[in-house]
Amino acid sequence: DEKLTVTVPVPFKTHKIDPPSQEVETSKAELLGFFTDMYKMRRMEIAADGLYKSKFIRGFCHLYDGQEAVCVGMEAALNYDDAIITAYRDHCTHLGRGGTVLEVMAELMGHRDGCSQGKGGSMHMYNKQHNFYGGNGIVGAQVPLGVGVAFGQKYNKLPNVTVAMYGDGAANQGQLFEALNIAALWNLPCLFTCENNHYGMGTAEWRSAKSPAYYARGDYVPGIKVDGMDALAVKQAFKFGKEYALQNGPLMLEMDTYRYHGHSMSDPGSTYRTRDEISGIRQERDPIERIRKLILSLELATAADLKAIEKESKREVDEAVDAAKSSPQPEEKLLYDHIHSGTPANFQIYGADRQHVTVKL
Amino acid sequence: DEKLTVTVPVPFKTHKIDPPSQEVETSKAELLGFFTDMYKMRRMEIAADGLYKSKFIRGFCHLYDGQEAVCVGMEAALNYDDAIITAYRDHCTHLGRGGTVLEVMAELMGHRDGCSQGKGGSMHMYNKQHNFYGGNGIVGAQVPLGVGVAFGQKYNKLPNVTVAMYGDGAANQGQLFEALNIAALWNLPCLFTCENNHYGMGTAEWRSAKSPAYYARGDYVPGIKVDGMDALAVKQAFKFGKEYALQNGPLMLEMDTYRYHGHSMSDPGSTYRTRDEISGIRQERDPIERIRKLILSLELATAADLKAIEKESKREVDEAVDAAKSSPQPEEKLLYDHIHSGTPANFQIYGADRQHVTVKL
Amino acid sequence: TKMTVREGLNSALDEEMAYDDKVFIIGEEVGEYQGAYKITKGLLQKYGPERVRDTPITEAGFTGLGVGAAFYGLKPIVEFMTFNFAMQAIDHIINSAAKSHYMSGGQLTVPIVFRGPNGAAAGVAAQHSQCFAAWYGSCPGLKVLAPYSVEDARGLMKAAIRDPDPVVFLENEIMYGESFAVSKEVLDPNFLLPIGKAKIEREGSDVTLVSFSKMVGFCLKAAEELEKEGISAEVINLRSIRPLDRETINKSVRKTSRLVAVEEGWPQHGVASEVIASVTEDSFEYLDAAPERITGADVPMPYAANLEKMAVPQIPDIIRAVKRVCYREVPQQKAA
Amino acid sequence: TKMTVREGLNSALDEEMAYDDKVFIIGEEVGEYQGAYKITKGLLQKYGPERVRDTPITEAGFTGLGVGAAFYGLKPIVEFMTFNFAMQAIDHIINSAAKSHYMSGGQLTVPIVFRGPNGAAAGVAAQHSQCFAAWYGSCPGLKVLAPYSVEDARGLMKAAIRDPDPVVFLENEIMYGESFAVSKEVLDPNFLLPIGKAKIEREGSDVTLVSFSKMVGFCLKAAEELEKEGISAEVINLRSIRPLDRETINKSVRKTSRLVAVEEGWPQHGVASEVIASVTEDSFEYLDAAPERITGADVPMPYAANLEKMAVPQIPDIIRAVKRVCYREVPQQKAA
Ligand SMILES: Cc1ncc(C[n+]2csc(CCOP(=O)(O)OP(=O)(O)O)c2C)c(N)n1
Ligand SMILES: Cc1ncc(C[n+]2csc(CCOP(=O)(O)OP(=O)(O)O)c2C)c(N)n1
Ligand SMILES: [Mg+2]
Ligand SMILES: [Mg+2]
Repeated sequence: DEKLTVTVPVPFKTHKIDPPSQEVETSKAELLGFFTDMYKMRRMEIAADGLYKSKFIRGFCHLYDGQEAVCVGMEAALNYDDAIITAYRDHCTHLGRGGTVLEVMAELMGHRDGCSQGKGGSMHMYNKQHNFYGGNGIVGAQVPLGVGVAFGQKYNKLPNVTVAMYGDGAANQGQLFEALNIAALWNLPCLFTCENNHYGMGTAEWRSAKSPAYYARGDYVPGIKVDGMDALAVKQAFKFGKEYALQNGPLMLEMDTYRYHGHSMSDPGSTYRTRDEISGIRQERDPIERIRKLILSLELATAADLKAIEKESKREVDEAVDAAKSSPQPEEKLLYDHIHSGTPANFQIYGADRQHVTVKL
Repeated sequence: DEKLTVTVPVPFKTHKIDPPSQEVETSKAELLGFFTDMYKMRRMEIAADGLYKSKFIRGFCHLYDGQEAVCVGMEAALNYDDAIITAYRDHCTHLGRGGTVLEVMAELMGHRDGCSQGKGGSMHMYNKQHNFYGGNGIVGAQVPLGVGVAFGQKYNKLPNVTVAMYGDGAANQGQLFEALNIAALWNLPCLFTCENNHYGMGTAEWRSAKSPAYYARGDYVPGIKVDGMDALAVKQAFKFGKEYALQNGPLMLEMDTYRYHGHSMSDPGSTYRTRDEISGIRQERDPIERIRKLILSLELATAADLKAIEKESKREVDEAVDAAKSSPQPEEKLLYDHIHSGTPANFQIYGADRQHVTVKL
Repeated sequence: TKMTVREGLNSALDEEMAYDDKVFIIGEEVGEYQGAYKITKGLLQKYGPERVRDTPITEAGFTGLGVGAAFYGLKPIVEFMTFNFAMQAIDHIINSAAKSHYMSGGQLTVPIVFRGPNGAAAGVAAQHSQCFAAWYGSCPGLKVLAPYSVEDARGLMKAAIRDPDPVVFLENEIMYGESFAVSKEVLDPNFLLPIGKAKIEREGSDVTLVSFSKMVGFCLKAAEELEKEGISAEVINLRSIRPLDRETINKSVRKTSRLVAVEEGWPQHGVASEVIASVTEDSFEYLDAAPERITGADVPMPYAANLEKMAVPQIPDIIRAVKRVCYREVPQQKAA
Repeated sequence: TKMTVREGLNSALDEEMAYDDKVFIIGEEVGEYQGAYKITKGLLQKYGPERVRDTPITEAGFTGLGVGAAFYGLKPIVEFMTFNFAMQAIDHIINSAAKSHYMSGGQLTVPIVFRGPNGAAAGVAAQHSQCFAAWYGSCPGLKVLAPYSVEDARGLMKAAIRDPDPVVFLENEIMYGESFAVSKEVLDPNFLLPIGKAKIEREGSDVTLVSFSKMVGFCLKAAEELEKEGISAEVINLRSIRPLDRETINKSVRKTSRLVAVEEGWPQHGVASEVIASVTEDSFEYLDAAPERITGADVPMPYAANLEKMAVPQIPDIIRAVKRVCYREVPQQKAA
């Protein structure tokens, strides 16, 4: 595989630490991989949007399109012994951790082949084997949880880190500051990673944070601000971050990114920001187009090669959607499964009408 | 009354703000007032210690001796339209807000003349009329509450501030950071006041905080570190702080102080710190002795005058203790009072045996 | 005229903000976004940003702030985007709000309303579907209300805001869009309902159905069905979880001799459990059959539509239970 | 031999830390200070600071950390200095710990113990005296235990730590210093009690007393008194609040035909309420008298000693209720 060095254009901004180099090592395979993975993620989210509108998907559904570079860049610097935990905007994180489009799509439809057997839905995807701890619906909660995973890694004396991802809105949550203090006191290998897409639901960052410099919000913990639309910059930051955290404990990483969709499917996403803002970012900073241009300018592949990849991705997503649609609903008995992993003797579970349905395990 | 200017010896340490002047204006009356008030507080806490040991006081009881300068210095810069809220170490705060020794002592004994009619005990003293909002038992909770009081002051367009006091242990609580962010966003006139007595219960500050520089923990909010054993320095900081906060919103004030007693009556207070440390501070930094020396060196009163004040304080405390002892226990009906301030029609309250005691209001 | 519960709540907030300028609203997205569920629609425009304030996503912080402002004498309305998130702030609701009047021997009062959607919505899974009626309803110092209709929404909300004590006001997302016919009386700006008083939504003589919030509608529908089969069900809408109107419940059961309590939340230590216990204690000798309850299944809420439906009471569950207590049908255990 | 509950808990922790090096303890003052109530005494010295860790006073943060470590495969024990403070962290106990196994379709497991003193102590007033048994006991996904004796303390604590699921372990400060005779069996390092199984502490034929934690001792004392008056009371120690051992309770009531449920917490939606509801549902035709409950008074806990005493059940309350259900004495309402 051809090794390459690319200079990322946006300098890293830092707080109490020297920045990583802007010269990023990569390769043809990696760049084509970024393109392929991000394109697939984008297709998947767009498919989810359509399926939601045609009522195959219910409830909350938070799409990741626009933010793909964070996921693929991060994964390029980590392995599956490193851990990731995120909030509810987790479809692509699940893919990044080695999940399949079918697992995501079936979960979104509440079907049996979903990664949580249809019981979790959009917000609750996991891959325990690859150290992906969800998929968490309560804003901020995933951060102390992630610090706990990092505690486990250190307790087991492993050379691994945990990435705890949270939004700009979540960045004000008190439990982040509590967890950060503990992580810093105990030198836990945790990368506090703020995906700053500049809005909570409808609240712009400056309306919810007195100091929206999220990379510096660790105060006594160093931080780096990263162009989160540039997969290579993201990769570089996480590579640097992993090494740092294993030596020194927590580090804050702010990913400057953007979500194209509304917050969730009920939000048109256009009342609190202008259409110009969205289209401007699409045109100038889109993470997929950036990689496409890079590949083409470095002549690592032709436009036609990339079109072929796109076509293949579309096919994969379409097939997964079909498979998800024909995946069955979970059997009724699954309602009563997984309450406990160690079921007490003579355990009984009541249905809505307990005289009618009481399950004895 | 004679006006004086005294230079406080310890410079103010600051974060993102210019320090107040070390030249503090005061007067003979003020200094004698400091001495009198602090001495009375000290006597009261020592009396409480004895009463606890002889079982007149039960449960938790957190004494303030050592920290008196914070209370009197703060009150010298505020008026009763300014508000104060603190944690459970609140006996002297209650005095400072214009309460009586009897109110405190009777409350400690659970008697009818207590400021909460005996229903609150050591941790729950209040003086609503003088804007003292307690006396709060849950570590950290008082800080957002205080920010709410400050919100009220601003909402009502009054030229007043709220002091929200918390310990070094409490300083790591997430809700502080949440409240601070809101206070900063909304420019609320709140003085976040950390009484750093260097220990939580048995945990030294550096074991509970990665960054024990509490005056700087506001990050994007300015802060001042103050010699909290020097009533004049404290007064200066609060005077400055009040003006600042009315213009600009929140400010962090760290009071470097010390508690002589253990955390509460069950803590001997000597397992996690040395007796030398305690006696060293008593000798070199005691807030009462400092004012005594100042008064004597400025010849504002004689040693005998001060002895007379002491004697009078002792008498007052002893009398209050006697009065508190002979104050009756609250009537049984008080068990059922104050559940609501607006009692719903036909409201019933159950006793332990509801068939035996059901109170209809 | 017809009105949705959403409009009922919105108009109640609007009127009370007009009535008393100490009233203000804080919460996530209550202002510029007009409320995640549009309950605060138009209020920012009408009352301005001093009185309708968007907060950061920091429930503990802004709830504490609300309680402190109530200590000071203002009348805050704290919106939780849903009550699930209020768990981050529950210490302030219980320890700071509910207990302060008591602990202070009556010195502090805490006129505050905590409101937002509670319980199951549709397709939002385990972390977003919990019913907190029983938890809050267990705590002395709180008043806990749960409206069913527009009448309730308006009358209880307005009463809650005017009340001098902390009120937990449990709405239901699925009910927001439901329409009800409303009388002129209900639309009156001084229309208040008494806190602690249940409403008999439908009179009947054979069985008493007790429920609150969305389940009242289910009980009414069940009662219609049952009528066709000759069973006359009395339907009680609790309206207030705390104080619980034991008088109305017991009076009805003494008349019908049969009780089915219905709630959407989990069964153990639930509202239905309390209703059954209260009736058994007070009206044991009047009961002709063992009281029953229909509740949420005793599981976290699953996402999948088929499982979700099984996890909450359905009208046939209520009908079946009624028939059992009326000895119309022998209970048959379903295999599962 | 005799042993205190404190020693029972301490030895159980000690043995389980020796047994499984995935077990670690975090909490405020658990290490150098040896525990605010000395339950962790000696453990820091024995197992070192990696496994016995003092935390800052940040319940949400360290509880979340514990749950995350459990996701990862460790077996954390999270001490709350008292369960009152766990309200700051309750979102993690419910939403992160209790629901994750379910939401993940069984992928995540959460082997964690949340422990600390619960309920009323002496003279600590409203914010430090709340009983959380009913709240936690309502949540599927949790196992909730409450020991009474040393046997319970050891057997349940060891079972809790070895359990693969989240366990809420509710101790009682006043019981820490109580001594109990213990058998060799109880002292065995492999002594485990089954989760979900109540214990009949005393057999009887006239009335069933159901309670947990400190109130079991009160019920036993009441039973002794009652015996003198010719009433034979069966005393059930629940041990497990969730799962609730309805089988043992109903079996007993079917024998005695009379029930008094006793708890120290607030009445509404309480454990006693659930016990009464469960028995009424399942054993209605066996009941010879309306079941009763003796509970904490429905008020925040006052500080004053005389009021505090009235706010929690006393032995005469239990005796009086038993006599009523046995028709030995006509209830007389006390004026108040
Ligand atoms: C504690 C809590 N409060 C409120 C919510 C409702 N909510 C879900 S997402 C969200 C906005 C979060 O914004 P941000 O952290 O920036 O993440 P993003 O959605 O932009 O990825 C809110 C308010 C919640 N899930 N949890
Ligand atoms: C949320 C919460 N956790 C734990 C406690 C128990 N506790 C009471 S005081 C205290 C130590 C607080 O130390 P600090 O904030 O430094 O205040 P100080 O006592 O020194 O004035 C602890 C752990 C509590 N009251 N509330
Ligand atoms: Mg965002
Ligand atoms: Mg301290």
